[in-house]
Amino acid sequence: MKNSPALYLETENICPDEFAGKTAAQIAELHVYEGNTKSTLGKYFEISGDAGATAGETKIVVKGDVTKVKYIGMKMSAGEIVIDGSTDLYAGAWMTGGKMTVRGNIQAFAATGMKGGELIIEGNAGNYLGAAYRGDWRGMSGGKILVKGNAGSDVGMYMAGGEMVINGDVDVHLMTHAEGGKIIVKGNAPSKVAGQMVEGEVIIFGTIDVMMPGFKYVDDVDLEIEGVTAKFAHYIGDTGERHKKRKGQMVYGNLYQKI
Amino acid sequence: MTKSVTDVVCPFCGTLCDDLEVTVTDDGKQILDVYNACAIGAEKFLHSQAKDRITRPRLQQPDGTWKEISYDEAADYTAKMLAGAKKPLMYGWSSVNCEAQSVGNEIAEMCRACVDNTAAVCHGTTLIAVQDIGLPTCTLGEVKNRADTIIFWGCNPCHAHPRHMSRYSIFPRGFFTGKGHKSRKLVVVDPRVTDTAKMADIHLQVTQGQDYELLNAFRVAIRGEWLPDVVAGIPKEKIIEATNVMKAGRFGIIFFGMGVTQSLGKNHNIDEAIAVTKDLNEYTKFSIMPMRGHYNVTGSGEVLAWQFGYPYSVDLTRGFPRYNPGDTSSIDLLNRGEIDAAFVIGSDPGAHFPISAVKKISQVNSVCVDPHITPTSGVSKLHVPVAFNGVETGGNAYRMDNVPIDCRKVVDAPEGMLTDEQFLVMVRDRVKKLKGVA
Amino acid sequence: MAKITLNLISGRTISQGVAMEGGKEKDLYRKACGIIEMDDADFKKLGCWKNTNVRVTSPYGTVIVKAQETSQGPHPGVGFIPMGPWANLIVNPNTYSTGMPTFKGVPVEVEVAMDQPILLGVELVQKACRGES
Amino acid sequence: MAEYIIKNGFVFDPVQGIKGEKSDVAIKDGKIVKDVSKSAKVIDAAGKTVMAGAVEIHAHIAGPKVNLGRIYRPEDKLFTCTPTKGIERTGSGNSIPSTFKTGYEYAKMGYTTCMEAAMPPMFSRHVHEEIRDTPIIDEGAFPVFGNNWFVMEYLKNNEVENTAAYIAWLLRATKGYAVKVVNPGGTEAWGWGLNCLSINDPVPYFDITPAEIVKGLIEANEYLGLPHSMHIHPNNLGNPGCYQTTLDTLNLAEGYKAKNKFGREQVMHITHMQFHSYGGENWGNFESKATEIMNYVNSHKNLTMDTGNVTLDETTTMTADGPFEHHLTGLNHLKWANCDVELETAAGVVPYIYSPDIKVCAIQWSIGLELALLAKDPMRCFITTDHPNAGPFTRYPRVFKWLMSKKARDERLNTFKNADKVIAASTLGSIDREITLYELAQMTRAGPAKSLGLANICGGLKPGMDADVAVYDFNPDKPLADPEMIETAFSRAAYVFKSGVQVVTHGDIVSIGNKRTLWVDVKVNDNPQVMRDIKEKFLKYYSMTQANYESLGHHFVPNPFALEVDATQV
Repeated sequence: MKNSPALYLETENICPDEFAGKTAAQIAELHVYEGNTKSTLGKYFEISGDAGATAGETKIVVKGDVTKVKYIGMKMSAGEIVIDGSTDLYAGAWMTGGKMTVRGNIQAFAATGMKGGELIIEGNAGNYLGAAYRGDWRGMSGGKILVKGNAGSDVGMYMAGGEMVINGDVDVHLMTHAEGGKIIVKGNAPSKVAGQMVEGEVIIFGTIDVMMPGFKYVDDVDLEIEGVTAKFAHYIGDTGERHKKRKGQMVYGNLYQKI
Repeated sequence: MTKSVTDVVCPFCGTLCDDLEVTVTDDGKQILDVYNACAIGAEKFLHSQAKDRITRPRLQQPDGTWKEISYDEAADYTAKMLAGAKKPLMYGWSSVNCEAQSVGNEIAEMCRACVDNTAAVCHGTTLIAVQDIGLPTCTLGEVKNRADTIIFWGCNPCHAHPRHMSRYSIFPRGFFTGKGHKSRKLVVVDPRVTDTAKMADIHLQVTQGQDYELLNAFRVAIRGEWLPDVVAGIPKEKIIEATNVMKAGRFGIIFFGMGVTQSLGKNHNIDEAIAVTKDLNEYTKFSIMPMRGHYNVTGSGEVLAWQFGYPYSVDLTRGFPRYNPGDTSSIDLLNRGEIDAAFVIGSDPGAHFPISAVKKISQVNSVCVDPHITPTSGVSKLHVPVAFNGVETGGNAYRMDNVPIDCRKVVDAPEGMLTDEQFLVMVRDRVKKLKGVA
Repeated sequence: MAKITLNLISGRTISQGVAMEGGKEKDLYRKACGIIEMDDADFKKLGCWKNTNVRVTSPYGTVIVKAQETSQGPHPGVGFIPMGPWANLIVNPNTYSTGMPTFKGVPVEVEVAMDQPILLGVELVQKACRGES
Repeated sequence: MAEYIIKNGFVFDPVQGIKGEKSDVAIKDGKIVKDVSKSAKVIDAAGKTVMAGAVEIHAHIAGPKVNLGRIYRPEDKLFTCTPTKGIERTGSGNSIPSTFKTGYEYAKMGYTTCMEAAMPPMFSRHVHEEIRDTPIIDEGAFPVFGNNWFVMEYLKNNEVENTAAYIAWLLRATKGYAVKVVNPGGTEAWGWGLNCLSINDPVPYFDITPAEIVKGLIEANEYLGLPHSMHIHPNNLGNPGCYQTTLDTLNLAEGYKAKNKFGREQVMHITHMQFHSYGGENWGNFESKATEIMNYVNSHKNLTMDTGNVTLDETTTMTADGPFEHHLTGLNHLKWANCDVELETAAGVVPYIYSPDIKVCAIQWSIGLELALLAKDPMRCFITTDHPNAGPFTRYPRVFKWLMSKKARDERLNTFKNADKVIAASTLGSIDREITLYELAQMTRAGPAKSLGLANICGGLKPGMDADVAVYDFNPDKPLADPEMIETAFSRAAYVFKSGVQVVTHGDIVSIGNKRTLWVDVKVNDNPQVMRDIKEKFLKYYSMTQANYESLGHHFVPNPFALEVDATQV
């Protein structure tokens, strides 16, 4: 990044699928938007090196201050992106494959509707990480997300598949409306955990200030989570929500809290 | 001699009472009295007559004083500001008729602006919830004619919608509710003992910020599953009692307000309340309705939706509509520093936004279109006073239950004053020239 | 000087509605909205009489309003400021990416500030925007 | 106004019996004329197909439930909105397009007249605001009567004349076009969470049956002599075995004859028949009863119908059949919206995905096509998707392809996930018929226009009729190399004229034309009793005043076109 925008920049074109098969000069011509004003990547970024023939063979390293840049890696299907710092909204949103690493923090709506691939955030993640887009009942359905710091609210809303690990704390509304998938939180979750969950698995190592009344304690179980074996209190829920039956058995969401 | 205007529609709140009677001098210039209105509605009509009213656009000078300018100059200023901005915000629209909203949307599309209405700080989270799980609702006449179980959750109609209870929800005798008040059970959920709560058969004084938990407990109780002894400060027994009342009725409805839309949980509170309503339809008939605030915030959502597809927080900067509250919503746009111009009409963010957002408005070029002097006009570069909608001009509006009612003009605006629509048309025609649109 | 901690709620009142329509630059609007409603018990804790000017401070700002006994209580530990500029100087602007600030449920500290003036609605906001409060 | 002559096209016009002969169509002052002056602008239609503008008889394109669908489905628009382009406003929405996109898309396919199929009377101002904002196409809207308290109270006592007087009042108050009936009685029952699944289930409290409501409304409709017939969505929609209820409903028209001055011959129009042609007792043995249904329709001249073809898309269902939508959300667990309207009706909305991998959806697809292909009289069977219920109207060209090419539909039929089960559940696979261009013109132009009582105005190319003309890049003389050519050609017309104004050129909007709102203005003798009843209901039961209910100012209907009916002499 050489010139930072006065407002914010929308750069869905910073994506292996868009770079693939292009030279640095061609990449510099790809469009970006600052508000309603169209311009080119080249105006804001200095671009060096050529892309691979395909997205899979393309690795993008984003340097400089991109804290006011949205949509990096949106819809990426293959290849790799490394952001050498922090970035703004929609990082890796709707990604279906490939790998994206963010050395700093990301803001809200990262990995919205993620179908596949891998997203690693070394700092903190914002709200609605791996959640569904507004109105959609099809949230994150595949792929892996690792957050080394904390994550915000509404993480994994409408999650249907895939896996998330958050080393720090999360804010309210974890895995709301989930119909599948798995989230591991090494830190604490304040409240409103797994509300309206139909199916899925959430594992909390830390504290939960207020447990949802729809979660019922079943028993204590020993689990091995990422190499750590420990005793967990096992809850099922949301008992207020509808649930499928399999082989005559009601299928609930499962919540495990380390004792 | 005086003449009386009947079937007048009150342009204050979403209850949109349409049975007002206003007597005016027969030159049609002076309002003498207002009948059937609540205290707020009456004041709305009578204040329009205030002698100290501003009647011409004013440009704020560097020293904070105001310089009167013509509507033409004001339209030039506004058009230049909107056409020149990279990401202008056009906010408000909730005390404006649908015809003016439509012109505003056209300007926004040409200028590639962000358009948002007061749902942003009122029932925006309701709309998010509706988008997540739907909304079983009805018109207010259904409540009047059928409802025997009324729940007010986080709303206080005694204060915010004063005639709601007498016209629709508690007192009226409807087709199947001939005994009026006696034929209805009232449940109120509120952390305060509000004047509405004082009338309730059952008042649940919920711990503030735990509505989501309590609503979840309602669903658990309806399904007869295990419950903790106390949820959100309410003993299990009271929760079960309340849900039994709700199941027992033949037609119930939940009215909810900003107590749930603005508290922790936000859209999820509504989401869960709608889920409760949906669940109850397995046992009886149940509906749910947001208590919309501004008289035509609902209309703004309707017009935006049929023209652009989204009910609020619409971002047109890329030439087509995009929507995602948290990104395209006014408070976030302002707090994140995403916009470079602000056009405010038919609402007062200066008074009703958190101060951090108001500061951002004061730091960019800004135009405020409002008949009143307000905190917003006070921090705007240009203040354009206009005729009062629903008093000095008519136009369509949508009630809280989405029923459209065409407002009536009662008196003339002061000599030479324009309506919102007239001013917006002047701005639109100038923007067309600036943008070279045929 | 005594300080108490309350959970702040803002919301509509009928006098707020009437005063708003009457003009936000007027004294009536200040009388309607430049107030905090508290329980009698909390007055005792604070050790002051009703209708005393107090400073209300949250993590997001501070404002002077008149402390009044609540008409819609009891709600121990809860303070109520009618929606308007005074409340909005101290509410939580965090939207949790929903677009909606957290107008309700803000932890605040209340302390007596007898000698401090309560500003009119419009000037309050103007001053705040100029960074004078 | 400009003159045009569309030269050397292959013209298909059932009104004049023209079956693809090469001829010219002349336009002057908004009308089709015999000939025009030398100065007329020449449109070269050589090698192209020329038809009248198409007529949509049943779609949900304007009003409260349509907009509720828009409001609560942001995901229906994600990544597919179109930017402002020339005179085209920005467009949004797949299954529920914005008003602008609705007008443009219909026009680009050569549609020039469309009917909004269900207007809640209390919301007529909303419906008309959306119609006003829908460019190009002429539109009318059908107010719903089948669960209306006035209607039920009058018909309980066989007061047909009072019912007629009330209909006349409501059509004027709402600027409505026809008498629409949705799940008669069932939607009122839904006010208590109940339903009427057969034509003989009594309506709670009102002590009347769906059968009595239907017969009474047919009689009132013919008493007035309205342009369109009673237009019905029968009870028990969408359930296995519902075809029996449908046959019972059709049977109610037995013996009635059309009385009107508009050339309409039917007394009942049954809409989206696909949803009403199901056999079986459950979703497991769900099967088509299209043959039984069409045998009845083919042998009864006083009926018309439309198909409601499933297009196999993700869409949004919406209907005044409130209890059905509640039933549907229980099946697919997707978000449920509902709105009950005092004294009048209700509406429900639920998203739905017609997946080719789901047996039932594939059978529904088969049934829709089967109905059209079994129709003996294309002037009485019209193609719709009940937009957006069975699929978006933008898929019409694909439906045409399936109907016009056995190859195309067999390809689809044989590649379903459960192909053999699907094939076994209907007769579609054994049908060789391919709809001809002439039959297409009957099913999408002349037929619906006649059924709506617009036979002298649109749907044909006879001199004197409105100059609504569509020209398609489709050469009927050339052998059809690939069925896709049908879908491509009918998706984007080469030229479209609406009332003599050229609105589309090579698939682009070039003018927003002179859009009109069609409504029916009925004169009846004074009826003080009905006026008293109306006054009383507003004083006691409505939540708005009669004066505000009746006010529908010019700003709602800026360009009205009223069909006058005089019922004072009957």
